[in-house]
Amino acid sequence: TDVKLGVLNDQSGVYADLSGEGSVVAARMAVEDFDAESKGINVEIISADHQNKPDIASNIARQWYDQDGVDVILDVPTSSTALAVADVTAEFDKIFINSGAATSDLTRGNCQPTTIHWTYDTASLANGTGKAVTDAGGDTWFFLTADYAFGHALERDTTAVVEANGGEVLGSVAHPFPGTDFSSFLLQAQASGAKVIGLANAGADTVNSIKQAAEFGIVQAGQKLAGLLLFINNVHSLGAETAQGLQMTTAFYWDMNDETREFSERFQAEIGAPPSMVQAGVYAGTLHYLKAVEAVGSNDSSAIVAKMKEMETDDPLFGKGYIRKDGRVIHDMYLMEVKSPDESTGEWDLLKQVSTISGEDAFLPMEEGGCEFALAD
Amino acid sequence: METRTETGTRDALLEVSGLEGWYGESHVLHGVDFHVKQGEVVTLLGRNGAGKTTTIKAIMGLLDKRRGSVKLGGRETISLQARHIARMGIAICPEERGIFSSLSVEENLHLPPKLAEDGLSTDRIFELFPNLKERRRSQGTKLSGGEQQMLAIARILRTGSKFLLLDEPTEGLAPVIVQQIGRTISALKEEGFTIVLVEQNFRFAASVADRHYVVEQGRVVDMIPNHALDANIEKLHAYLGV
Amino acid sequence: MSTTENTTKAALPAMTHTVGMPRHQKIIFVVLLAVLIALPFMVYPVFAMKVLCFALFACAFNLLLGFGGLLSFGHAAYFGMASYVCAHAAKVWGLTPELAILTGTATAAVLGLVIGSLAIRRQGIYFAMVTLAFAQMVYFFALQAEFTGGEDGIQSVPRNDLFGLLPMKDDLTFYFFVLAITYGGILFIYRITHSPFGQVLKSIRENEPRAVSLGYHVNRYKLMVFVLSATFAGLAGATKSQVFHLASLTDVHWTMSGEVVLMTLLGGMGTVLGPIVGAAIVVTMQNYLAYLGAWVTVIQGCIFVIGVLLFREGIIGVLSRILKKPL
Amino acid sequence: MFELLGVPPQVLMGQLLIGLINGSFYAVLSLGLAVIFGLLNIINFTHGAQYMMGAFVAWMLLNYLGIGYWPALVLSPLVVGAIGIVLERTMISRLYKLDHLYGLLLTFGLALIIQGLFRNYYGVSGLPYAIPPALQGGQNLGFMFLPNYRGWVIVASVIVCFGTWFMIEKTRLGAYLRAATENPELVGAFGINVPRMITLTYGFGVGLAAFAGVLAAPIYSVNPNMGADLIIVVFAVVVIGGMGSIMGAILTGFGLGIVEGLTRVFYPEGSAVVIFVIMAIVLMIKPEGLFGSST
Amino acid sequence: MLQASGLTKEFKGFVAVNNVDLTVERGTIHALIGPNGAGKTTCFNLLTKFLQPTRGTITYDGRDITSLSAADIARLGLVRSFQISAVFDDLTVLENVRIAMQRRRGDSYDFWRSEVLLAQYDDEARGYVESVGLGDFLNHRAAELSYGRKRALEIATTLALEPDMLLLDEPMAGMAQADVDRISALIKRISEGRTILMVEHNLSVVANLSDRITVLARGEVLAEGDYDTVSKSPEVIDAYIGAGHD
Ligand SMILES: Nc1ncnc2c1ncn2[C@@H]1O[C@H](COP(=O)(O)OP(=O)(O)OP(=O)(O)O)[C@@H](O)[C@H]1O
Ligand SMILES: Nc1ncnc2c1ncn2[C@@H]1O[C@H](COP(=O)(O)OP(=O)(O)OP(=O)(O)O)[C@@H](O)[C@H]1O
Ligand SMILES: [Mg+2]
Ligand SMILES: [Mg+2]
Repeated sequence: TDVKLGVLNDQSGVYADLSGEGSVVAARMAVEDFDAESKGINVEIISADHQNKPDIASNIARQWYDQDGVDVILDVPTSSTALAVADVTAEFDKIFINSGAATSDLTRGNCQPTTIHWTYDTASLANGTGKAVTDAGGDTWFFLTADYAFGHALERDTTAVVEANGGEVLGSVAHPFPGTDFSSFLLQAQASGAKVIGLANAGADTVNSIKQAAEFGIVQAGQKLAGLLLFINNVHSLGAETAQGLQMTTAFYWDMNDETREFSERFQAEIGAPPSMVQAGVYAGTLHYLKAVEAVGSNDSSAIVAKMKEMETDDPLFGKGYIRKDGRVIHDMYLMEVKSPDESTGEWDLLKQVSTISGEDAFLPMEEGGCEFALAD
Repeated sequence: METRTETGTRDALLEVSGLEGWYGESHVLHGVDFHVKQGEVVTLLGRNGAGKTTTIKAIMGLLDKRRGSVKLGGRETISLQARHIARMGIAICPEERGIFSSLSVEENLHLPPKLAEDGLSTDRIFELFPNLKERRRSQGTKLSGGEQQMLAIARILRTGSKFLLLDEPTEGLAPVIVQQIGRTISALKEEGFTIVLVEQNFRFAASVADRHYVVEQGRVVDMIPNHALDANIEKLHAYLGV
Repeated sequence: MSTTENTTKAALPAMTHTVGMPRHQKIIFVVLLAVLIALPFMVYPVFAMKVLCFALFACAFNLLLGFGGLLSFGHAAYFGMASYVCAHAAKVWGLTPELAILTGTATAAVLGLVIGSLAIRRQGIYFAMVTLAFAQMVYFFALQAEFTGGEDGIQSVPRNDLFGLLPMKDDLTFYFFVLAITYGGILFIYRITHSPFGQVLKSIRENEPRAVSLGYHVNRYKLMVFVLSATFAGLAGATKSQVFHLASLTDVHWTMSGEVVLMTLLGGMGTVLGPIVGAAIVVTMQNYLAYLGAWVTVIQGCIFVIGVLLFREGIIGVLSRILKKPL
Repeated sequence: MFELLGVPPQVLMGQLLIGLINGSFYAVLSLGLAVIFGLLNIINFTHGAQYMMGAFVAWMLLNYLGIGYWPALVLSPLVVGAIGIVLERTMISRLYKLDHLYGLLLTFGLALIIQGLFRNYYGVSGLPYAIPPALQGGQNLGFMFLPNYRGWVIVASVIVCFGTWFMIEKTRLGAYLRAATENPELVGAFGINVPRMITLTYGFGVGLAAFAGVLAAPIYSVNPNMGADLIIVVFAVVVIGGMGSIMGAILTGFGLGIVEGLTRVFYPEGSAVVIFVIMAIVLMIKPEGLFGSST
Repeated sequence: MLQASGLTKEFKGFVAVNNVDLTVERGTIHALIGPNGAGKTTCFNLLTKFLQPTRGTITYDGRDITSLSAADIARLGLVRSFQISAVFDDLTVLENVRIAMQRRRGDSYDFWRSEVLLAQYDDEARGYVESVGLGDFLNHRAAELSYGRKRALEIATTLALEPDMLLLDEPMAGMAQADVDRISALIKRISEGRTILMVEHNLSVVANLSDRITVLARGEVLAEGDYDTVSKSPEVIDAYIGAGHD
């Protein structure tokens, strides 16, 4: 069988480091590790930069399916492009394995039978960090929220988790997106007296918030920071000195076991940095897809999707898990803490595991999701 | 040419020959020839668009595209840039005066760098133009037209340049101020300045100049010494289309 | 009367005064139509539609800049808002494509009227900045407002049946609808620039105080061309949301305002064909450079730099100078 | 103790101070932009990229050569300014006689190239840069904790801004600059080397951007996109202050920082547009800008 | 015809025009002269509403026009020229004149109609162009005309509006003697049945053309009367003409 994989993501913009070229490499490594050729599966991988513009993403996806014979699109960070690609995929009845986007809408209101959402979503991030931090005594919260859909979703989801676990949200402040100076908002957070300052933002915004919190001595003064969406790359750019003690939730960390380390070593040799959870998700998604192709024996999309949802997922990076009917991949998530500079032994030795959050706890139950076709039968 | 045989050019301070000039694509000067001796006041007369201003600009190096020869004190300047020409001791008072609005009168006055030690002192200048002293703190372009003209002349006197190019210093000025400027030019001539004057108002020109060159369509077509002006007045009127 | 007069006359050959559309421009319009009809059979129809939308957008912008002499740095506001409203109308109100597009376009016209009436009071770089300021506010509104869906945008916008009759799902069919809109729009813009109104506009651009002294209320003309330009920008944006089944923040962001300036200048400001060619180049670049990955912005940047340094009248502007004909 | 709209005065004081700090960045950046626009008539769209380069050069000096913050504060603007001079000599200088649209387009393209190249080599996640040891820690002012580094930012920018202002408004060199802005040819005809002056001015303006970049490196994420959106805000500051007014750019920079700071307290969502709202209002009422002179 | 009383303009504390009373009689050529900076151009700008007076009223044909806009003033038939020549550079001579006619006829907002329509004005426009001696330049771009011809074109454009009154700001400035004579004759010719107010430094032109002269100095009226009266006034000689003038 011949299959064609399209990695569509941000290769030049703000998400280029955590997805970008690295996701293409991850997909290729999955093909090699699966040894597709010897199993009679001919795999071709193409990639493109959607520049974070939904019209470009939609156009490329269309052309890929319609003219270039692409069978599956992988990655697609940012919500607006992911949702657009999900639509196009459904229209052409192909497969979309998302790893980069955070919006839980992909498996809720805007779910499609052809969409599989691999790595994380806002709900799982909220569940991970929100629950663990509240349980550990951080029962009063103040949010610094990026003023757009993603930020508000993260705040909403986390608030629900905090309150469900007996915590209280004292307030929140919406900051412009993107922002550069957060000191003003941090002072407001400080004035609120909350024990935990939840950072419901992403990327450079989160990095800047943390950097400035350190500068203003907010952590020394006794408040705790909780990064709701942080990637290893962000922590690296902060440095252990600034970020130490920070708690965050991730679906993958390179230094968890021998298998992840072995993979990461190979990956780092090509890209110069260990894989982010998004890139790991592309690897795992590709691997699982190829297994389904092998099992089905053709590239018939509906059959493959059905097979993917039927088979358990099992790969070196995410371990065991499964795919729910709504397309949500259920796997363990991890609460991590940034090491102090003394503990850290290398440039990328940045995190230590605090606890494991089981997939069932981490992701929102399907019944609450509102995905119509999944609930229909 | 008439001028050459009459006076010779050996002792000329400025010698222009075969000067051609362009604005972009349009060819405006078609071989201008004339010369000026040390201590002379010479005028360029001609109709609108004859090329007087352009000639002045070309001498000063302000015309992007020019060809021919302009010798200043025996040295060829045709390929030099304006700032190098200026440093050879020549200064311009442009047609549109060029007073800087973001500078005060005093700053305007002090703007051109001193090129030689023997320029007029500030005191001397204020003596010559009392109006400027009175208004030296105000913004340059808030001066009246006549005062701006005085300022434009005054600021090049300070530099020590003894060779001045004055382009229509009387345009748009009240008669009373025209007379004052006439007196100033005569005074400068007494002090040994060399001046090339462009004028529409040839009655004014006659009152200060030694010789007159007539410019027509980018060429010098005639030279009339001031003492022969009366004898040639018909000819001049014909040139100027009066 | 005098020698000078004769030379001027001799030096400048009298140009023949033409009335109406010159022959070569008629040919251009016919060829353009032929190319556009053939286009979807040569490239991907959705991509071809995108080119059309941006071509119309750039032509609308060119109407303001090239013919009105007004540089707006906030044209994304009309393009983007029209696209949102059209998407909303089609998705939530279930309007047919032509009505949805009309609704979007009307929104842009009203927005243009409001912003324009404030902005035209200022000139030059200040005008540009006021339009930018208002566009930033529109962006802020789009980011905040409920109906725009924040950064998700409005997704899964349906393409209903045209006039409630003709199914438009097929991209090739829809292409010809979009072609009709765009080509009509471009022709209309051409007509505006060559109308009595266009003539007055030209005079205002040349010498505003003089136009005032002749008794023209110049601000009314400026406002009118501003609104017209905003309307056509809106038409383009609304159509685009039907093409892609989505409306998103990209279309209201200031970089979109920048892109339309680039398209127009790259193609040739003040020419008929320039904006169309410019739009085609930029859109193609974005789409096909997508495969070059990380180098997209660098290559884009290089093209702009080279364009400015070597072809500053734009591609069509250079051609037009070589052929000595307005294109 | 009285409260203003539910905000305690301590918080308000703290916010004012923070606004002032942000205003420092606006002031230094808009000053550079105003100097360049004033003299070259070019809207320097690369300004944001050059600000970013300032921060990156500081990082490179530290990581490749082991040169710390203090020397970087001088070296980085010099290096970036020198690069600016090369750009000016090779490209920008060809555009002076044209509409400023073209300058804008060229510098926009240059910004794309510079940012793209940095993204390719350094990624977008950002790089760490620590606060220099001498400035770590902070002062408890009673109403807020003021990090020493922020205090230094204010001091440094005030010195640089007013130094620049003095040089341009009060010295002979400044008079040349202002005159050359109006009529470069005539200034050249007075024997002054205008092209060199313009080149150096561009270098200086770019250097100011880089200086702001170095100041920003320890507190903002050092990444290739850090200056991308900034240019618009900074340009708005220049317009509000009055194009070509040096003092206008400085005072408006500080002032708008404070206004923005207050907006962050009373209407945080609006803090991204407040500058544009102010700009629109100012241009309606006083089109020449707050400090601009009508000519 | 045109009357201003108590006209005053202050620029940031500087009084450029101070309490000027001016009456221009119908059918006359009225000249406004005075030293540089006396406020002549400012006065002009006030009368045509290119500037808003600080104080004072302006009436035209008995009607108070102090609060009208510049464009409306022109619509009343009070049209001005500029100190620097003002033509539409990129338009041909014919088109320049047509612009004025379009305004008079009122189809200038029609953006949906073809410009072919404008051909209907050609004959009449040609008439105006020929009347100022530019018949040979009908299809030249205005930018290509020499300075004197631009001024002539400006006058043709103005005439096409069929104004009752013209205000001319230094029509002879920077003009060579040959052109001065030509334009003088033109002004004389068009003054038939019209009222003209002009600013001019060229005293011989003023002497030849004007019926009445107002002299401004330092923003105030210094003297008024016909040329002989004014030119003999010692204040005027002192402030403007100068002793050496013949
Ligand atoms: N910037 C320019 N671009 C193109 N042509 C120009 C430019 N300046 C002047 N010219 C043309 O060059 C010719 C000579 O102009 P110049 O200004 O030298 O005349 P002039 O003798 O000084 O006239 P005037 O008495 O009006 O000042 C004229 O035909 C004029 O139209
Ligand atoms: N916008 C302004 N701001 C401040 N002062 C001004 C302004 N416009 C004119 N003035 C001043 O008003 C006075 C009168 O100027 P105006 O232009 O009316 O003089 P004028 O009589 O036309 O002189 P000229 O004969 O030189 O044309 C001058 O002193 C001038 O500096
Ligand atoms: Mg001249
Ligand atoms: Mg005047």
